[in-house]
Amino acid sequence: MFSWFANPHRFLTLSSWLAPICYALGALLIAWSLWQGLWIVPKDEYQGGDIMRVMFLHVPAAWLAMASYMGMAVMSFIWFIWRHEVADIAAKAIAPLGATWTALCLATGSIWGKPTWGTWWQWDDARMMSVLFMFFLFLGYMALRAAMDTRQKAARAGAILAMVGAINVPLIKFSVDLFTSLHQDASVITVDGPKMAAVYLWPLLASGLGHSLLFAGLVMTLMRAEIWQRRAAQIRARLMAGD
Amino acid sequence: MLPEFDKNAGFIWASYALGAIMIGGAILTVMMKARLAKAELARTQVRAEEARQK
Amino acid sequence: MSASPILSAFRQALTEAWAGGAGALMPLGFFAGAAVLVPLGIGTDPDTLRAVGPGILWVALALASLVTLERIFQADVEDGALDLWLQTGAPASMIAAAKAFAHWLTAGLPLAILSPIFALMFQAKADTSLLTHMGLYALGGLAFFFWGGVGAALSATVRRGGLLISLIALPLYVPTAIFGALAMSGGPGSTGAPLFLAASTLFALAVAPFAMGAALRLAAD
Amino acid sequence: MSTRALLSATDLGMIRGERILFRNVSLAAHAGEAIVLRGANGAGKTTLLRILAGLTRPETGNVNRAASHHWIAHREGLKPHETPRTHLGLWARAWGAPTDQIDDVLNKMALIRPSDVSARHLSAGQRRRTALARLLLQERPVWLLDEPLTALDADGRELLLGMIFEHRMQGGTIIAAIHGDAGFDSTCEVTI
Repeated sequence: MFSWFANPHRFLTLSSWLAPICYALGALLIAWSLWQGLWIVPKDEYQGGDIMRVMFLHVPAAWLAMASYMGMAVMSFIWFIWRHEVADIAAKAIAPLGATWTALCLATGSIWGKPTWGTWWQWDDARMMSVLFMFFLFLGYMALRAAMDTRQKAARAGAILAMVGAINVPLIKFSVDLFTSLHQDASVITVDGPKMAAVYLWPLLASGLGHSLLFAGLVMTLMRAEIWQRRAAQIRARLMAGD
Repeated sequence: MLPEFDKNAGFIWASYALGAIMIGGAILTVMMKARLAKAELARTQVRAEEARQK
Repeated sequence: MSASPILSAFRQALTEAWAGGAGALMPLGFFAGAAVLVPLGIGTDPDTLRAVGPGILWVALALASLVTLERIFQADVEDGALDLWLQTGAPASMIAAAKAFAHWLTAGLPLAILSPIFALMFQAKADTSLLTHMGLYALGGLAFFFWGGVGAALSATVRRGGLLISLIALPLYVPTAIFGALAMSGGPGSTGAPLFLAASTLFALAVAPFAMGAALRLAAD
Repeated sequence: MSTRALLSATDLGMIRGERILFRNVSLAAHAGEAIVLRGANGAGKTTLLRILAGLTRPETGNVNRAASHHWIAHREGLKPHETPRTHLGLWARAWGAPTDQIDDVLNKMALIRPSDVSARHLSAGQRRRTALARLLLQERPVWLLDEPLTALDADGRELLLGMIFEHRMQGGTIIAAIHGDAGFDSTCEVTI
C-alpha cells in the first residue's frame, strides 16, 4: 500500500476524480444534517433548549481536530521512514486545514459555553482543553516548517515534531481529564454505545462524515496545488541552471 | 422560512455564521491556491518550451 | 558504543553553562522576577498567594527553562561543535540527552533547590512539604528541560528560535505542569499526582532524546 | 600502496531546495593520495565534504568509509570558553586518545604561549591551529579538510603542509576543499 504514496503523478490522476466526489458527497451530507439539525430536530430542554443545535457543527470540528492531527502524524511517519514525497505533501496540506477546523471547534465551543455555563472559556472542560492544545501543536508545526530554509529540512523537522506531538496527545488528554472535574461527559460515542436519541444521532454522524469528506477533498486539492508548485519550481531551477 | 429558536438564537446563528465564514474561507483559499499554482506551472512550462527552442 | 563521548559532551555542556555565567544566573533571575512580580500583580492577600503559589512557581520554572534552552544546541551549531559530536560514533540521542541533562543540572536544579524560599514568599507553611515540593520541582524541571530540548534542537538552525521553542514546548509542558501543581495543591487527587509527575518525567526521558537526536542530525545536515 | 580505497563514494548527487547542486560525483581516496575539491563558492564543495563525513545525507549515491576520519571545517568547533589546552583535552578524552601527549601537540602547533587563552580572545590563526591540532591527537587515516589554509599565516601554512606531507607518507589520505593554490601536489582534482 505504501508504494502507492510514492508517486505524485499517480496521486494527481487519482485525486482528479476523487476530490470532486468528496466535495459533492460532503456538501450533500452537511446540507442534510444542517436541514435536520436546525429545522427538523426537536428542541431538547434537558440539553439547554435550542443551543444544543450548535453541536452539529462543534462535534464534527472536535472530531476533525483530533483525526486530522493523527492523520498528519501518520503521514509524517510514512515520509520519515520511507521518504515517499506524497506523504510529506499530505502532512503539509493537512496542517492549515486541521488548524482551521480546530479553531472552529474552539470558537463554537466557546459560543456554546456562554449560555450553557455562563463563561466564554470553560477551563474545566477536558475536551475543550485538549482541542486547545491540538491547536498549539498545529501552530507549532506550521511555524517550524515555515522557519526552515529548504523544503527537505521543513519536511524532516515537521515530521519529527508531528510524531513527538502525536505521542504526547494521549498524555496531554489524560492529564487534562484528571485536571477537570465538571464536564459534559462524551455523549456521542461512549463505552455502552451512543446514548443520544436516534433523531439527533443520525444528523450528527452525517455532519461528522460530511465535514470529514469536505476536509479530505480540500486536503487533496491543496496537495495538487503543492505538487504543481514544486513542479514549477523545479522547471524554474533547471531554466536558471541553463541545462 | 428560517426556524424560530428560543432565547439562545443569537448564539446559534453566530456559531453557524462563524462556521460558514471559516469553512467558506478555507474552501476559497484552497481553490484559489490551486488555480494559481496550476496557472504558474503552465506559464513556466511555456517559458521552458521557448527556452528549449532558442 | 563507548560512553566517553557522551561523558565528554556532558562535561562540555556543564562547563559551557557555568562558564557563560548565564547558565545558572539568568534562569534564577527570571524565576525570581516572575515570582516577585506576580504578588504585585494579583494582590498580596495571603490566602490567594498560598493557593496560587505552587502554580506560579511551576510556570516560572517552565519559562526559566525556555530561557536557557534556546542556546544549548544553537551555540553548538554556530561554532561547529555539533559536527564533531555527531562524528564521535556515539548516538546523537545520547549526546543530546547528556547536554539537556547538563543544562538541567546547572539551571533547573538550582531553581528547585531555591524553591522553598519563593514558596515562603508565597505564604507557604514552613514545614517538610517544602522539601517534598523541592523534589517535585526538580523532577518536573527535568521533563521541562527534555521536552524543551526537543524544541531547542528542532529550532537550532532558526535565527531567534526562542519564540518557536516556546510554541513547540508549550503543549508538551502541560502534563508536567498539571501533575506538579496538582501534587502540591493538597486537594483531591494530590496524593496520586506525584506518581503521575514521575511517570511523565520518565516518559520524557525515554522519548525526548530520540527526537532531539533526529533534530540534531537534521540541524547538521 | 595498498589498492583498497580508504574512502570511496559512488554516484553522489545533491539538491539544495530545487537546484541540483551536483550529480554523479564519484571518487576514491587511496593511501598516500590527496584529492582536492575545486569549484566556485557555493558550488557545493562543503556539502560534498559533509556527505563524505556522513553529516549530510546525499540525495543519490553512497559513501563507503573503510577507515576513520578527521573533520576540520570552516567552523572550528571551538567553544568561546574553551582554551586550546581544554579543547584538546576534551576531544582527547571524547575519542579515548591519551591526554599526556597534549603538551607536545600544543608545542608542535606553536600554541604553547596562548595555550590557556580562551578561544574568544584567540586570533583566527590561533583558532585554526587549535582545530588542526586535533589531527595529531589521534591517528586517523582519512583527513577531510574544508578550506584548511584560510586564516593561516606563512609559517602556519608551512606547518600544515608539513603535517599533510607526513600524513601521506604514513599511508594516510587527504580530501580537501580548497580555493586557489593548494600548496601541495594533489593526485587528482574533482571540480563541482
